[in-house]
Amino acid sequence: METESSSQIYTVKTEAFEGPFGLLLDLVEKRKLFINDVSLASVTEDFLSHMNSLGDSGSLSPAEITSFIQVAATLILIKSKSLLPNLSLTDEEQGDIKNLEERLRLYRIFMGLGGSVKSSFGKEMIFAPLERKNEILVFLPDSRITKDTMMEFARNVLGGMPKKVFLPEVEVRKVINIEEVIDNLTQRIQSAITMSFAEFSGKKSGQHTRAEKVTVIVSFLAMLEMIRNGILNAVQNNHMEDIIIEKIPDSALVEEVAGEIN
Amino acid sequence: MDELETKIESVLFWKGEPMSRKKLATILKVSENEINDAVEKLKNNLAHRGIVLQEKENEINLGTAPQISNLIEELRKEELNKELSKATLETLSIVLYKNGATRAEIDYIRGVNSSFTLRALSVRGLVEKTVSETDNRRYIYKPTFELLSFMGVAKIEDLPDYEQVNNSIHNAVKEEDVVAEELPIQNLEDETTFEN
Amino acid sequence: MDELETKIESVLFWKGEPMSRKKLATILKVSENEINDAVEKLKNNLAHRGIVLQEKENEINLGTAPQISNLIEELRKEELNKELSKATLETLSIVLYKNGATRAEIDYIRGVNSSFTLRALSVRGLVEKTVSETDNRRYIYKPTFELLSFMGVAKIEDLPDYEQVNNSIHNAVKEEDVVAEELPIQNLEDETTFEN
Repeated sequence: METESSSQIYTVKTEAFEGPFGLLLDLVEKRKLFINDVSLASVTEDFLSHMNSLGDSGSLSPAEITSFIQVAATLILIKSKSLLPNLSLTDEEQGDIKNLEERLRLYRIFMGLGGSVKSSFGKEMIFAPLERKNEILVFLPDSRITKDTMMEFARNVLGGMPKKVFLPEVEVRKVINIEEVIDNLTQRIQSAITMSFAEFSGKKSGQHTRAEKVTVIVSFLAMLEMIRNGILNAVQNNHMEDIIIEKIPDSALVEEVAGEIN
Repeated sequence: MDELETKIESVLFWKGEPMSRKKLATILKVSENEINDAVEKLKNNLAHRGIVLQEKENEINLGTAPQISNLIEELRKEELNKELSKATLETLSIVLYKNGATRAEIDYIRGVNSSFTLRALSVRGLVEKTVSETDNRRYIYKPTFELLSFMGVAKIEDLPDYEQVNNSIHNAVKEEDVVAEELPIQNLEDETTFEN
Repeated sequence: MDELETKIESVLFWKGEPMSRKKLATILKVSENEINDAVEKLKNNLAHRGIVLQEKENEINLGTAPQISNLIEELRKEELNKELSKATLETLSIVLYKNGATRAEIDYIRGVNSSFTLRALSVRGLVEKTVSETDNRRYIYKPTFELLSFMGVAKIEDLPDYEQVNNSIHNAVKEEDVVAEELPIQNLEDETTFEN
């Protein structure tokens, strides 16, 4: 339960649950930046290394890892594009980038509203009247209350409760997929470096000398390799852990019971 | 309406049963004379409304206006005789198979708040609310004797598959910690939401 | 106070639970328009009193005035659960300021799976899952009267900055459906899960 003041600075290790947007927004806001591709590119490395340390500490559930990795994949795209403007992105990739920015803006709006909800919640409340006492004692059953229907209802409601299950395969697949994304991007970046070799030497590169630019890209590639390994570690540490998902209740059963009675 | 009058109206409305002027004076930290003056004003203010102020000896109470009594009586009958909803039957099945359950346990198993359905069951004499023997801050909803005899069971254990279903319910409630982990919200002790 | 207004006040007081305008129209044998007019008057009449009229979609309810909150809280025997985790706050602010949202929309904004948070909120009676009016295959999580009561507002529009915020977010969230499939666990679950 959070009792800390809203001014408290985000710390990666202590929060029990903090989604990827919370981390990303915090990194952007610490630098007092607007949300756009430029600012997101500038926080990518920080995001990835935070994510890695979260993964290493084993404090993320598989479902959380997945949501962090989804965001990481998009950030890597943004970063790659910023390093290599001639890197061509698919429509889907461009869509992902646009979406991430939009979602982050929305998330920021609701984070703010969450603060205002917190400050009014339970302060000046409206109370429903207390349960009125039964003046007259009656017993009025219903023909649908029988031994069998009661058993069916009880079994059904139990069947509808969330169950513990193993990490679904699809989660693992998503994680494996990010590995492919990184491998694929690494290749694309490497070939883009060769393609744009001429560009590096030109004046377009601003303050960066060619050597500097190559260094930046090489270190980013190293970072990607590190993330790739980090993700694998996180998955290995976690994927046998239980997570809980909802079972779809067999509501048809209750209807059947009701049908029999009617 | 002045502040004291507003407060009296609020408290009486919330409480729903007669309160002594003395008690009101204590709660509201004013003299009994001040209460008397405010009650007089409130009575006048409520003179032509759907809620009226009733006085009996030293106690006052809010009630429905007498000219509406036929309508209320009709509604009461209708409420008592209408079909029980699926939600209500589901709640009843947990009370039966758990052989007495707190509202928090029922809410947790059903995944929704059960205050209104429990109220509907109480009004019809199907369940009764009792104070827990082990923890007097907790209420337990139990099946009534009339319900058991209506269902033709001499004792609760005679319900079909009682042991198995009862065990599943107990286990489900125990697993609460597991689910609450991500959501530090659930509190089995907490009966507060609608109820008192 | 006219007769219909009086009756509505009486019936709501007696019932002590939310009632739909439609139900009131049936009971009182008048049109829904007449109910609406009378409710408007009743609301004005209650404006500076100890009782407030709450409104939510088609339902209305009576409760104690928010300015008396501390007093009633003291009188209550049980403590209220006012704890809100970060996940809960985020989810509540979405449900409130969007005035109802699907789980996909909530997941989209939060970037994480919200099913457990939503279940816990539903158990606490702060949100309720209802079938969408426009698409009966979709479920919408909506604020309950209980949530409005905790926030101390008579209706959702009374939330701070509601109008302004609601407009700006409606424009921003349009693309949610496109991305919903990206979300973790999303596809494994069915929205019928918490149904009751």
